[in-house]
Amino acid sequence: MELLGLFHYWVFAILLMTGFYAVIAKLNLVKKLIGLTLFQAAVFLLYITMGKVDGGTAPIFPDGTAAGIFSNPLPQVLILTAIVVGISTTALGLGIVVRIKEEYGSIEEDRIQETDRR
Amino acid sequence: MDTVLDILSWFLLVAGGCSVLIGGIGAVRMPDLYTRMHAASVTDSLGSILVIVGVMLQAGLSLAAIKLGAILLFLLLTGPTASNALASAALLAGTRPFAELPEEPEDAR
Amino acid sequence: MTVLFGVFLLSLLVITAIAIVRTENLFVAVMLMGIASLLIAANFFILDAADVALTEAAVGAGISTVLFLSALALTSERERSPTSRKLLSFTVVVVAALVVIYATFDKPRFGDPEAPAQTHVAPWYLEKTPEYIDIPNVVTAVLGSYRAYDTLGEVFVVFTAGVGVLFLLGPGTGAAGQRTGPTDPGAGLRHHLIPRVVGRVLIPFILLFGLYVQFHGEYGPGGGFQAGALIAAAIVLYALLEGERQALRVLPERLLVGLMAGGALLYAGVGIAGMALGGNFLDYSVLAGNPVKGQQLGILLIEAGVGITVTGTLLGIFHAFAARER
Amino acid sequence: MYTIVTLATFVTMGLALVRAVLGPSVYDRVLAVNMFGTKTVLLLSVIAFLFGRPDFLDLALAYALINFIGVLAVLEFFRSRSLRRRAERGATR
Repeated sequence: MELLGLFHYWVFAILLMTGFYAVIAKLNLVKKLIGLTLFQAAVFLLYITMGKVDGGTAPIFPDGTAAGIFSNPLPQVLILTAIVVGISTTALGLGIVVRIKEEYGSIEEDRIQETDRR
Repeated sequence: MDTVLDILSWFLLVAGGCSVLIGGIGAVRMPDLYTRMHAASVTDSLGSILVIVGVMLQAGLSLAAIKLGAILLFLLLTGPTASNALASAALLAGTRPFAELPEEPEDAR
Repeated sequence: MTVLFGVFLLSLLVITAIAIVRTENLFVAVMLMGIASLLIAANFFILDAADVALTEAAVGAGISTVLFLSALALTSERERSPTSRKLLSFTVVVVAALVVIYATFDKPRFGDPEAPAQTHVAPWYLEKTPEYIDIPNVVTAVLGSYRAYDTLGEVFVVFTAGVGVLFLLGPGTGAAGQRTGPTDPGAGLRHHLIPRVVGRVLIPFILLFGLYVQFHGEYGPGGGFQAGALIAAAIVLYALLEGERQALRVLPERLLVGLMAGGALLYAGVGIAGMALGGNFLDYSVLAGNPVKGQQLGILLIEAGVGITVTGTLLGIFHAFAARER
Repeated sequence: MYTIVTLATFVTMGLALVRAVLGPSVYDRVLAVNMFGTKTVLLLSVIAFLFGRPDFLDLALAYALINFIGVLAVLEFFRSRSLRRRAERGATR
């Protein structure tokens, strides 16, 4: 049970590195952005995991008073805004990729560099 | 009265769970796209009805029951529509059903 | 039991993530991202973060898939180049993962109420919210009042990202408009009768639900970010069904830019109004005679500002991508 | 009792994921995503009761309403792709 309590953090590590692998090893720019989104999701999960309290419930008072155990609201606030910011910045990244495709005719990193060298 | 409702809702929940599970197995085991779609969508709607009505009986007359009713309504509206849209897209793109008889004329569509 | 549910969902999430990275078909990767988003939302829900789960649902189920698919339509669906420096990257990633996993052994156990994160400011927020702000949803209270500076910053980041996309893909940039094919991809799914009928039934309900989430955010899960994404999703659905041009006729580009800027200005304006009435920037207590009422009014107004900006930005981004396609 | 339904839904989610990863055609994957969405709605509604917070059904309602958009987006993607391909073929001829 003690080790199972760390499972969430291990998944965070694996997810983080899976996303990172896509960013550094894949040459396709859209795939890199997908990797970045996974990376983001891993960080979101880490924050929310840290806010969980045993036996707690969501920090919305059922009867208007603070009686009972509640999970930590602070990481939830940070991640709530981060999700919407994340999709906006991903859209910005996709916009840049679309423009690169129009200018270079490709979204593969190696071909773009080849075009640049010429 | 409460016991009767409880037993009824448990029965519905278990039946719904089985139905959901069967749909999942069907979606993996069936031989081609259309049969898989059939397995998934039929038990999708049946499973949703059973599970959500089962939960509704537990909720009793409350706001939660109304919300569950809305969820069920929208699931029943969108689920079959999505299946229909997907099947027609697949058919137009040229995926032929597995069980099609060989003597059927090519242009029968 | 929560732990076991979490373990199961997270294992599925890891499988999905690995499949996303392995596949070479980008369309498949986007579909699997949809599954990953559902799994993440379910996980957030199990970890007691109802607000966050609702945000992930509103953003991940509709908008994110639509944006990635329009980007794929404009670029390509397949990865053409092979993976580069595979062994080196793999080694780096595995070593880094092992280091992070080694570091987790020093972390407090999952759900530990004595963990440092739980013992400093969080109890204060939970304890004082009924007294200072008197709304049941502490997440909204922290978002709208205690940490309103943060949220203002995030709203301006969303706004800036939207402006950036409009600069990159807006009218008059690059090769847009030169590709005039014989077909009309802007027509949407007009000829698909059944989806169209059902979709048209759904749109008002999504809008209604969006407004409910916006104004019920003080009492249940919800708020401006979620509502903005939901309302944007409803309009995107309209654009998919009736064609993107028809949607632009209903909500013209100018109006969307106005919404983007207007929401952020409303937010900042509430802060300045607080200063004008003798308080600090974004201190709502002075907005009404009773400080608690003032806080509630301030949160209502800034949540509206957030909702307006998010709706405008997401729709502006969607139209910028869709306009490239035709 | 909720636990049984939750477990059945979990297993079905796993099976849908198998279908999504295996494919083989893109339509199979769309089907799997759609199925996954419905299962998530059921899971969230049941878990809301299992945890004793039925006021959180909003989340399941949100998914029930907007899961549809994803499927329509895919449909529109296929449609515009086939139009584009036809136009390209016409141009090269």
